Amino acid sequence: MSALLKISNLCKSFGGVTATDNVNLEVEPGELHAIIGPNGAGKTTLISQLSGALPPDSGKITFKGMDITNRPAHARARLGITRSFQITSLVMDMSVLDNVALAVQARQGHSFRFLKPARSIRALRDEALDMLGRVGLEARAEQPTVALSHGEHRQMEIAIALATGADLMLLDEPMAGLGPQESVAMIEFLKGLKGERTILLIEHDMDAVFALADRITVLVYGRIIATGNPDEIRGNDDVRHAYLGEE
Amino acid sequence: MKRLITAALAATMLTAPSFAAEVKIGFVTTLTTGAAVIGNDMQKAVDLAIEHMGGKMGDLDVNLIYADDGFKPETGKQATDKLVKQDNVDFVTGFIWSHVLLASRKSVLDAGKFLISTNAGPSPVAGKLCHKNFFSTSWQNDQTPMAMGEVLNQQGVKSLYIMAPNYAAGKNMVAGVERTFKGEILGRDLTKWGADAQLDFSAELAKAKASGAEGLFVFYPGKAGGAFIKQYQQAGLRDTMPLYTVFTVDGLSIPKLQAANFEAVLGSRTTGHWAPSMDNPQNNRFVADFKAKHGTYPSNYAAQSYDAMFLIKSAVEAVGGDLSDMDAMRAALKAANYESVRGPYTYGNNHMPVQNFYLQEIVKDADGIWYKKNVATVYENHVDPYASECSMN
Amino acid sequence: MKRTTWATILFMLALAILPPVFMWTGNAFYVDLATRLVILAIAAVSLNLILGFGGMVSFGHAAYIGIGAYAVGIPVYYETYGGADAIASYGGAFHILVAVGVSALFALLTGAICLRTKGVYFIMITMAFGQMIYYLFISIEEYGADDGLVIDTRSELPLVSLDDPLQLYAIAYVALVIAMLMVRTIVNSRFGMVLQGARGNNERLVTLGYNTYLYRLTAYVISGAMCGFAGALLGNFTTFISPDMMGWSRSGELMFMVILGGSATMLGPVLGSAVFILMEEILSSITIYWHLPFGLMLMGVVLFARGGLMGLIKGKGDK
Amino acid sequence: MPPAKSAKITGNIHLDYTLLFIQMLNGVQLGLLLFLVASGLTLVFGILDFVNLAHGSIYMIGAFIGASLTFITGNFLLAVLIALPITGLVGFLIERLVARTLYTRNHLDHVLGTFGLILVLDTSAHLIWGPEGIAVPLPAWLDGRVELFEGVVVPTFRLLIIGTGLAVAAGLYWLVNFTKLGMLIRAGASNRTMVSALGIDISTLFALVFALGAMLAGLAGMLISPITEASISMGGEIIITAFVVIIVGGIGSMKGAFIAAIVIGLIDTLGRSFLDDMFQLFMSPQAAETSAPAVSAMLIYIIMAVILAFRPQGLFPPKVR
Repeated sequence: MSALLKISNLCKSFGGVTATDNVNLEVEPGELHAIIGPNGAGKTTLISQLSGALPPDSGKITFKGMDITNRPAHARARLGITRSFQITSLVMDMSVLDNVALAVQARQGHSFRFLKPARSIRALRDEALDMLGRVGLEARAEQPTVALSHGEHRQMEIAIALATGADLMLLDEPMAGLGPQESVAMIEFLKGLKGERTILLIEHDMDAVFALADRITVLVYGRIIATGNPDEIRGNDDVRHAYLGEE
Repeated sequence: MKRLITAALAATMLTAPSFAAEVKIGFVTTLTTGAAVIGNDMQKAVDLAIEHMGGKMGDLDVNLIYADDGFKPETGKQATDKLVKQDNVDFVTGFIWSHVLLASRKSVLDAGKFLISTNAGPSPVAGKLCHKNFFSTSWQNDQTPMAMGEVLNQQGVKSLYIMAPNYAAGKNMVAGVERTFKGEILGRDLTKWGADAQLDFSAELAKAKASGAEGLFVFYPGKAGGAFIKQYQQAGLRDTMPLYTVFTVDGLSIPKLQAANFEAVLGSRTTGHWAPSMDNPQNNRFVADFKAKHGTYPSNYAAQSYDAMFLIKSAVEAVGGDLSDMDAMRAALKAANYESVRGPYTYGNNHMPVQNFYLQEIVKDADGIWYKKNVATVYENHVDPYASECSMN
Repeated sequence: MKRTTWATILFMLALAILPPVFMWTGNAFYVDLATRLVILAIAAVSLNLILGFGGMVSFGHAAYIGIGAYAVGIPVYYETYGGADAIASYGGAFHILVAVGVSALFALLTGAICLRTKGVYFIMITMAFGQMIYYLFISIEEYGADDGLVIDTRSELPLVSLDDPLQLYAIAYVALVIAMLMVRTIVNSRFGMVLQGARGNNERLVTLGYNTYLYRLTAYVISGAMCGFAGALLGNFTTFISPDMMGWSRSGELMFMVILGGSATMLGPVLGSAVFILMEEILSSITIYWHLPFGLMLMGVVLFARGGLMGLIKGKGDK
Repeated sequence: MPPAKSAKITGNIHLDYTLLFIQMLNGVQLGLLLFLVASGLTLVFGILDFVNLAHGSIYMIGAFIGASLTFITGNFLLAVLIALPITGLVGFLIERLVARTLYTRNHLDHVLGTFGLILVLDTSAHLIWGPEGIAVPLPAWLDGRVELFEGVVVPTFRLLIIGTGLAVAAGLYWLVNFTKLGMLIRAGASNRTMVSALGIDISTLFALVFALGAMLAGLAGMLISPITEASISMGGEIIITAFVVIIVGGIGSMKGAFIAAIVIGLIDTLGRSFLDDMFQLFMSPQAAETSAPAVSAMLIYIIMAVILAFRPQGLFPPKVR
């Protein structure tokens, strides 16, 4: 079975600081692949290059067998890559429902449609409500986004990622800033998603990572020092030395 | 909210047309921006004229309404519209700027009122667009620089460098001097004009100097004039390249230049139809009282505005205060039968003055104050070059 | 119904009723005032589409007013004085076609460049393009340069005569209502949702797969074309055009009308133009130093009345 | 009557190197003057993240204060020395009364608020000093000319402007590169947390930066007024060009402002001087003479548009904010 996402020899540096150092990685369809590493390991930089927000210096990114290295962000999204942001990135001055509906609308094709009021289109509305339902936010649908709590914002990010119908979800620390109970709920929710979507997860919460991941990649100073299933990673000396040992 | 706006509208509507025995005159000029210096001088002269008339034209009281054109044609037209439609004036006068006049003339003339320009004289209103109800107390734009071209010929200037702002009147002035000047033109710079007009002329002065021309002709009205004169002095061109100007060194810039002691302006030459030095009873009274009241010599803008009031007075008196008799008033205006500060003149077929133009020099008066003095007559009873394009007789 | 909806209906009704009343009571000047108000309101409504709903702060919008007005002035000039037979015309349909078409084209070309920039850079580059057009017309002597161009004849339209002040007003009023409805339809459509989403968080929308650049450019072109139409009306109203009408401070005034009334609202730009023009008229008739209180009012609105006048009407509890 | 004969320019001016040199000197002088205005603008933007359209009005007020003091003290240089702190105080007051309320707002509010401030300041100047403007006299030793070398004679005062401009540029270079304040500027941040981390009272710092910007603008106004004059419309004449300078240079970058100011000063001056000669190489003299002033008036805007089309953050964008 061929990989859904294939990263070959990817490099990126910022004025002398190497953020991504010759990274090679494959993500199989349906797996939940976690990337861990200490702060400044270049995890978010890597995600940004995958989503198209940052251009790599060299290397190649292949998605569904297509070379997408030079495609703009919006084109990658159309092919089925979506990301959530480490720092909540929502349209704060729109309602919760509108935020999700925009994601549904994006999946349904181009939106150069000027006449029909978007909020009266049932197909959009129902599906957006459905997605909100999956993350338990349907009661908040008509609220302005800015009025929601941080935890709810994280849930919205997931609902939006789901709504895009993307095959590959790049999740950047979905647990960041959540309370213990919210974290447990999020872990359960992500477990439920396994198999349905392919997920590339960046996370600091080790409990979550080891509970969820099919495979784990360890990134230190932009370089991959190990890839394997959770047991392999636990037993890896390099990882313990370079990363886990530090904590 | 709506009530508020209706109330605001009602508040501005208080000026209902009145039917008192008065003559209503709207005066459009520039009262804001830096160009207000011209408008203020006009206003002073008009107020003085009304004072000299004792506030009356014949038996009618004078009701004068000043309106600001903000140095913009569009604003000027709005102000004119308001004078015509809301204030229902009998005469609209004033107008410093050609573009304001051109934009506003239709509003006045279509309403069947008299329009009297006290300064602006663009070629169309003297030619193709001449109108039976339009009169001027100034000149057509081309005439003053044409007189200067003639002066240059008389003085044996063989080559000339020209500088003017890049706008219609600037180009008219350049065309005017080139129409009569017979020597060579070694260079011509049209500089940026408008809201962010160019006022640093170092580059152009360097070019002028490099050209080796025998004379420098410039037209820089308003504050650009003062700026130019100073840089001309600073560049040290006074001895090598004498300066010939029109509407650049005037009654408004001279006091400022004297305060800052820019002596380069002394002895510089210009042309014009009027100077404070002219000796006739009307002018003597005008200049003396103006000086007594405001401390400076009046500018030509003031003189033309002062004349306009007396021109209107002559028409009002000719019809015995019956302002509905347009034909008789028009005939009276055309006769120019009033005491002008420039001395007697007549009106051509296009209702532009047919008048003398003089060579003028900036000199010190008896008290050491700098002013403009006539030194020779360049043209006698000069008819502007566009009169033949006007279809009126 | 919401208070803002009521305010919109009442205000638009007042605009429909008052001018004829002014005319019949012999206050023709106030019909002029209302006409100018309504025409500038169309321009402000068009600016609101990109500034209010799209978050694109265009500081060069007055350029389109100029383009629209010259689109009337130039064909009329050639028809009257001869020359350039291809574009010489008194026909209103032709004028409007040129006004809208050229404005759209100018918006497309400049928008394609401007929208590559963000923030202050966008504000300033839109201004730069406005200034370019300003200087371009200042230097075309054929069309009067900075003296401007007098429009000798108004556009000829079937059934109506623009020479009649009330008919001209009626046309402008109907155009305003249509413009408001158009903007309302656009911002509520799927396109409009993307536009507003990109205003709030562009990166998010891009990640969702939207090429927001294209959406913004489209809105920019629609807005420019609509403003060009307002320019054609203004040319017919003033029967005069000068480059002055497109200087940067005029663009600033348009921006201010939108903010004063309340950006991203239906009535806001109209209300803003109305208050702006009335204040200008009232203050300038009181003192020649009217720019001073006017400037203070401007600052006061920006400093203390966030959300503009519509924010006040909306009140606290009413969304 | 036929229209005026189409005039022919006979004596063609060939490009001579003396003229070119003088024009370049003029261009540098204009550029340095622009830099004085633009540096204050970019300083305020870089540290305070504040767009100040009224910066030109401060330039105007500085010129008027300097001009009035020249007549009171009878000495131009003394007047400048007294006028500078007063202009700084004006800037300080504007910051306290208006600008600080706007810091937390978006750029649109900055633009509109300071647009209103322009009307207030310009009209106040009209009320205080009248519409006519003030011509500023120079002491005799500054009013003369200097022969730099054979055939190159330039007004002394213009050399003074160049000297002052370079000195201020050097001072700002030191400020930006060797002081704590400069560190903030180079960090390119309106990053309040960082400022407070350095243990500086932000509120005072911001007011001082604003006052410094005002003084720089005021200095430029005082230096130009003996050449042109102090007038109520001078602010509007320079502000847009100053904005073009900082946009082209990269907002917040002092180096960018300096380079862009000199480049724009040179292009503007050389464009005015030589564009029509250049155009004559490929069009008729008449066409060249009409199109050259138009193009040179549009030139800086064209340059700005081209630069932003390729570098949307200007030539020297400060670090990512």
